[in-house]
Amino acid sequence: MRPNIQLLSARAPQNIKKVPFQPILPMALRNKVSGKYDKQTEGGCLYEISLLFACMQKNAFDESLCSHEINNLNVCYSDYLSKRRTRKADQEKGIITPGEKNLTHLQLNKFLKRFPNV
Amino acid sequence: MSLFIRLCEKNTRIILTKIPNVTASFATTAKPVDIESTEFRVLNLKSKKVENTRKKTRRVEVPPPRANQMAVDQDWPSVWPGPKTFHPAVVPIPIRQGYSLRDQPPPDKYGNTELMKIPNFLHLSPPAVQRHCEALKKFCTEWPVGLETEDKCRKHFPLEVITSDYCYSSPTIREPLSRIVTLRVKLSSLSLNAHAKDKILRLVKDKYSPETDFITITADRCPTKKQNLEYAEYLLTALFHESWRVEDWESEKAEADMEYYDWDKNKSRTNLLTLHAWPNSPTDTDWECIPHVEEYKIAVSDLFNTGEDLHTVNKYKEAVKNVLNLKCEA
Amino acid sequence: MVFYTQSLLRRITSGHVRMFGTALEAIKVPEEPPQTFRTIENNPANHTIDHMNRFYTIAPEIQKQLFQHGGLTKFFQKQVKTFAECSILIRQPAIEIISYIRQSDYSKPPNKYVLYGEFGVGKSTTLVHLIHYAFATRKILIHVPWAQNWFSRPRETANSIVHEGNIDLPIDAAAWLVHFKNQNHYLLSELDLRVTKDYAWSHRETTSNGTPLLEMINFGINRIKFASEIINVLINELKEASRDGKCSTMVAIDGYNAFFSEYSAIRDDNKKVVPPSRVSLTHAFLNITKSDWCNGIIVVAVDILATKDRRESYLPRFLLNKEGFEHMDPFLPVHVKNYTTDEFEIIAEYYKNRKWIRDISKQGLRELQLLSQNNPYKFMEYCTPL
Amino acid sequence: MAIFRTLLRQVTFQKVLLGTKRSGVISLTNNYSLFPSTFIKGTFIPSEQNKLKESGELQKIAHIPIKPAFNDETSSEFYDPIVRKFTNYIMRKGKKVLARNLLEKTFENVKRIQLEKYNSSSFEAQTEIELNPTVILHQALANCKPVLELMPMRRGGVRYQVPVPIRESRSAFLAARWIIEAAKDKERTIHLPEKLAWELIEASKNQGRAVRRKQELHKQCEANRAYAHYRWS
Repeated sequence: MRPNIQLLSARAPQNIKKVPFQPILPMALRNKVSGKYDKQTEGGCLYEISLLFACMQKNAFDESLCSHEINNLNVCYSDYLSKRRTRKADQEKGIITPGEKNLTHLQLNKFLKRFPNV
Repeated sequence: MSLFIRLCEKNTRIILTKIPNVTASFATTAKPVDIESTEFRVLNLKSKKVENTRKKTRRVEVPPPRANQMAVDQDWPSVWPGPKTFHPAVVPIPIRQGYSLRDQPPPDKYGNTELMKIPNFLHLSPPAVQRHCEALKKFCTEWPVGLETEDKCRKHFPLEVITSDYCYSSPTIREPLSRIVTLRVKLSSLSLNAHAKDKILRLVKDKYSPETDFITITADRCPTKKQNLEYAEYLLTALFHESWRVEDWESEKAEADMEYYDWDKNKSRTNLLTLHAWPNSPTDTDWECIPHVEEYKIAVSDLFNTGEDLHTVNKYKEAVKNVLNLKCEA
Repeated sequence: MVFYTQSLLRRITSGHVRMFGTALEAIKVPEEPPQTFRTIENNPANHTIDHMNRFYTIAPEIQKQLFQHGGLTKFFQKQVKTFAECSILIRQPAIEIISYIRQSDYSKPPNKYVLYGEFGVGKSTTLVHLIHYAFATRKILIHVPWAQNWFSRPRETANSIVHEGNIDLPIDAAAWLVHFKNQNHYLLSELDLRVTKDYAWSHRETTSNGTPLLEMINFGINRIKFASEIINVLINELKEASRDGKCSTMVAIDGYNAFFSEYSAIRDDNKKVVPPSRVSLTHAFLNITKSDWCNGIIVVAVDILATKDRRESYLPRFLLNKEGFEHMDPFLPVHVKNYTTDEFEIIAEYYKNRKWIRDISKQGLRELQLLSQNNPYKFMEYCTPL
Repeated sequence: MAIFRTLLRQVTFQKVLLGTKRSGVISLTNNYSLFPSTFIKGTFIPSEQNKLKESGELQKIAHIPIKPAFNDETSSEFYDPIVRKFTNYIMRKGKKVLARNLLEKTFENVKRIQLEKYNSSSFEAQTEIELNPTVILHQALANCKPVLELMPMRRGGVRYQVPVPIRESRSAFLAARWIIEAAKDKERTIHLPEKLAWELIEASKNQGRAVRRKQELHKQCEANRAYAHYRWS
């Protein structure tokens, strides 16, 4: 027995002509973005940490043999911290570095305000 | 809900009935004033506005301060002959007196009560004083012969009386502080033997100053200067005679009561004698023949009498070295 | 004496070997720079003005014999352990007293020397030097390391049997007897000093005429009840012996002014304070410092810390009080002063040699000198954490 | 006239407000400092001062107000910033004199222990023995410094111990704290300077409880390496 497709699906697709599309909101992007996903873009020192762990395990937790890795991690971390600090300070001031690709929501909003979408 | 509406209706009605009444009363009171003004005397409840006739105070013409016209070489004692309250127009000096506000100088002399409050000595200018002295000169006597210098005065009149007189520009000439009399005399000018000197020092205690050798007696108990002076003189007399008197109990003075260290009466002497006479028992006769004993005696007495410091200790050390016949090599 | 010369010989030879014997040794000892701050003259009997401002070393066995039961200050004892040697700077006051001792007349009563000075200037260390001198010149030592201990920290008190109203300190007295025996047993047995009178301590226990002194001391150590009285007798016997010329005696008491203080922690049966003048040990040691014997030396040190009631001045007459002054008079006050600049440099050099301070610039040393005001104790203290 | 007066009052009020606003900003950036932000931090160490003088930097800052030094900072040769910091870590209830005395006694003990070792060892061994207590403290602190730390983080309702890299200052602080804690864990009859001296010497030789504690922490970090990415997300 061949089943009726229309019966199988819970609801049949509506007829577009019967139900015309009515835009409730204007059909354009907002001039605003939320800051929800900003943090994900941060870079970390995960790679350096994993290198350090590998070295430590190899040398039975003797740090004197892993000084290179430790140094790398420290440099990376301090670099990360200083970068974050400057970025935060810039954000507070609203400075935008020309050619910057990773913009925060505040910076983007500023741009969008100046150059609205519609 | 219905009840509320009804209530509202009721209220509106009341308001409506009230409003015409008010308007009516206004109308009735307004009308008679207009009609009857010509016929009846008006009761003027509201007092009529009196015309502002302010008394014009006549300004007294104040001439410019006299000080401005004063000559530089004028005779000041004739301008200000006697004690008088300060007057800014008379005194040709730019004086300032009083509490100054921030970043401002003290108030100047015009209208300055501070200057008027304090006594002034403007009448005691040097020429005025000189004129006074000149006038008094004819009443003076000759300076006594034999008291030409300060030392001679002090020698013949050792007693010094210090009192204070107070000069006021106020009406009263009484000042309570002027009753105080201070009497000063040098201890050396009193004829005292060793015992009397010791006793008077014990009696006067801190009234004697060893630096200046003065005994100072101050009297301020009596109300007048004369009484105080007599009291101070009495005290000095009593002190003098009391210090000369020898009481019976004074012979019982023990070694511990001594006010200074007497080597001859102390154990240090017997110690030295024992040491010198060793191994025989000491004899008291020929202690003066011990070498360096005098130096030692002075050193020990100094250690007790003038107080102990590095100097006296070293002196004592040298004396002991001489007595024991030791020489320092190091 | 035999023992001493032997030890001295041994020291000299060992030094000799170190100086010239490189061939025998397997490990090559590095050449040390010449130590100008030391003198090889380790016998204080030969010390003169030429040895001043130099360090000399007390041999460990002598140090053990003399100062096992006190005598060295607490801090100095630590230093001795750390530095692995007991070295003392030969200073002016010690040399001065030694010169006096050499020229004094021993047929007369003993000369008395009172060391005085501020806290931490080295009075006790000067006393150590003099004790060593007395030991080297074969004198019987009557040494009290710190008199104040008896009155501030008495270990046990008992009423005196012999003198009514006096207080005995049995354990302290016995401890002192041990100290005395430790210092003098060679000399006592050699000189063969004997008791000259009969003494009855109790019904059964007596010391008869002719018993050796050492035996009496041993008796005192064993029967601590009689220790105080035995000290009294011992001191009288020693005075007698010195007067007869059998021996010569040196008395060295540190913190001597404690005997004339009013303060004490000792209480009698009525819980009342017993001043030091009523303690039997005081009587014994005041007895030995009297001028009624001869052929002896008396060196005492007075210190501010030895009394609790008189601390305004460090000068001897003030500390001794009138009573003490009359007891000691005539005495020679000897001022122990802070370091001179020369002494300070020598000390700094010694500390550098002992590695107590390392790589300090001249300016740093100057800073330490100004900070410590040349005071030996303070300088020692400031150097500790460096 | 009245209007004008009210206007004036408003203006002044606004001015006051502005003032408070500005002062608020200052106090926030200044960290409650007694000195305004225009003050610069000077140096009290002679060698650094000389360096400033030689480089001509001193001329530039000649007219700028300088913050005073702290009362425990000296230009002495014996001054050591790490020792100063360590003293402050020992300090409890603000009793700095006590803390300093404790550390000085510790140094004395360190020196005595090392000197006794020095005197009893042969010449070759002597050169290897460090006698300077300050150097020993530096070494001990360097040996106890951790590289990573575990930080509890909540992800999906579960607390994970996440290994995170730490800053230099935090690492130095942890090292000092561990040494002091190790020294404080002792019998009541033993004094702190004795135990602390022992701990310092041990730590300077890469042994002892503080060093072991650091190693344990590193091992735990390694065990939790799977959560390391939580630090960065």
